[in-house]
Amino acid sequence: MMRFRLSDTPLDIGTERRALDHAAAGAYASFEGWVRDHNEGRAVQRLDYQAYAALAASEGDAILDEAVARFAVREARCVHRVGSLAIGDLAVWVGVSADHRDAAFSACRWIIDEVKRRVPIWKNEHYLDGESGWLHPDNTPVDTTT
Amino acid sequence: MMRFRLSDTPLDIGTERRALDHAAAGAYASFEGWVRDHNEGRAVQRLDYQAYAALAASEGDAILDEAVARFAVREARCVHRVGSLAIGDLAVWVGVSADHRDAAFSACRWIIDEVKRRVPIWKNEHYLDGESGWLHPDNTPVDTTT
Amino acid sequence: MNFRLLYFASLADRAGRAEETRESAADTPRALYAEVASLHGFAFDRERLRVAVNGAFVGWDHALADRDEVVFLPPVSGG
Amino acid sequence: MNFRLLYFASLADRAGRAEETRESAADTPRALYAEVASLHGFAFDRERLRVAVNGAFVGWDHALADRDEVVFLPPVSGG
Repeated sequence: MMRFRLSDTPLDIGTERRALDHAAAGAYASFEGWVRDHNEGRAVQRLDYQAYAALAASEGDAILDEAVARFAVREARCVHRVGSLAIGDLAVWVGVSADHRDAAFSACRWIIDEVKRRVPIWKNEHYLDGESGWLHPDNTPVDTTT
Repeated sequence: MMRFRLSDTPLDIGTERRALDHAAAGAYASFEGWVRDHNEGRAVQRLDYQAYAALAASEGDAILDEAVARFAVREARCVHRVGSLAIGDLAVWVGVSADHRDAAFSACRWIIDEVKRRVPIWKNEHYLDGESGWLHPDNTPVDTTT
Repeated sequence: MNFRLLYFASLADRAGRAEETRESAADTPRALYAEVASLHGFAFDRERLRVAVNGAFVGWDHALADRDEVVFLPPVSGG
Repeated sequence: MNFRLLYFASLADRAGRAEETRESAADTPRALYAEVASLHGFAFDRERLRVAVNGAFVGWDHALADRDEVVFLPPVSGG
């Protein structure tokens, strides 16, 4: 089962979340990452996500499978956009269903943290002043010239 | 601004969440409570929520306002169903937008915990065996005969 | 004084009604609860309940006024 | 041996290309990175990168084989 996928078109969460339905699930926690208009004090105009697609898919799937094994959840899914995104666009969605809310929240938080830490996806921010740059995991700029 | 409301009709989250849109928000966390088919080992068929509506609205609003003051969030909303619900129905929704995910997750979790603890809403579970009963906050049955 | 009482959840079941109007000499929710608990056979200790007057939470020694709406709230179970 | 290398993000910018094919005597990712870092002027210390061969993460002393696809991965920033 593929619990993680990349998408080069806008995410349709209504469809994604149906995979989480379960009569025994009393709790659903979700996280969405939206494109912000600012980062580290600079005005952001848009951004591009680039992925090493084959490895992103397998690493993302490994994270979701690990989450289902580690936490008392019924199902978990994640979709990450690639390509060019505008302010307010949905960049990543994580959804988790569980019998109880503790597990739903914990697994959801763990998944987004691991996705940001491990999945080979890179964010290139384009600033209002015309500059652009690849970012580090902590959203500070990569400086490859030093 | 009314950030909390009761609804006696099915919740339409697509509409609710538009109130959370903000160009500076990079994170959205949500929680949904769904009607489970079991509780404390008993098969549940459906349930009713009853509310002291006037106080539920003001207490719910106080919780949401408190969340917006306590956490670095852009907006927060909550809707709770009243009336008769079937298995899988959406009973409560909490949505929070924030610049960063830490605040979004923390506020969302705090809101649902406070709503369950403070808002005058009561759950009456109807079991497959034909019995029914009002529940305590920890989902154990109220026994008023002892 | 004349009070309007609302009952919810298990208290409504036990009282057999969702509301009632009562003449009472009780001047605090504490005294009024003792009266209706005895009348309807409510089993909850007062410590497990909260009380609201005219739509706002109050303490058990709040001074009641004529025509107040008084609600004894069982432990909640929303969410 | 003949390797196919893919470059992403800042490494692609610096190399001026998204992929290349190289003849090399390097028998580990460690040796191959030293070679291409010098060639393209990559500024990342190797410790800050991860390496994947044929679509799976491997260690820096993994034994390379002819026609392997080798990718040096800068710190990721998805989410």
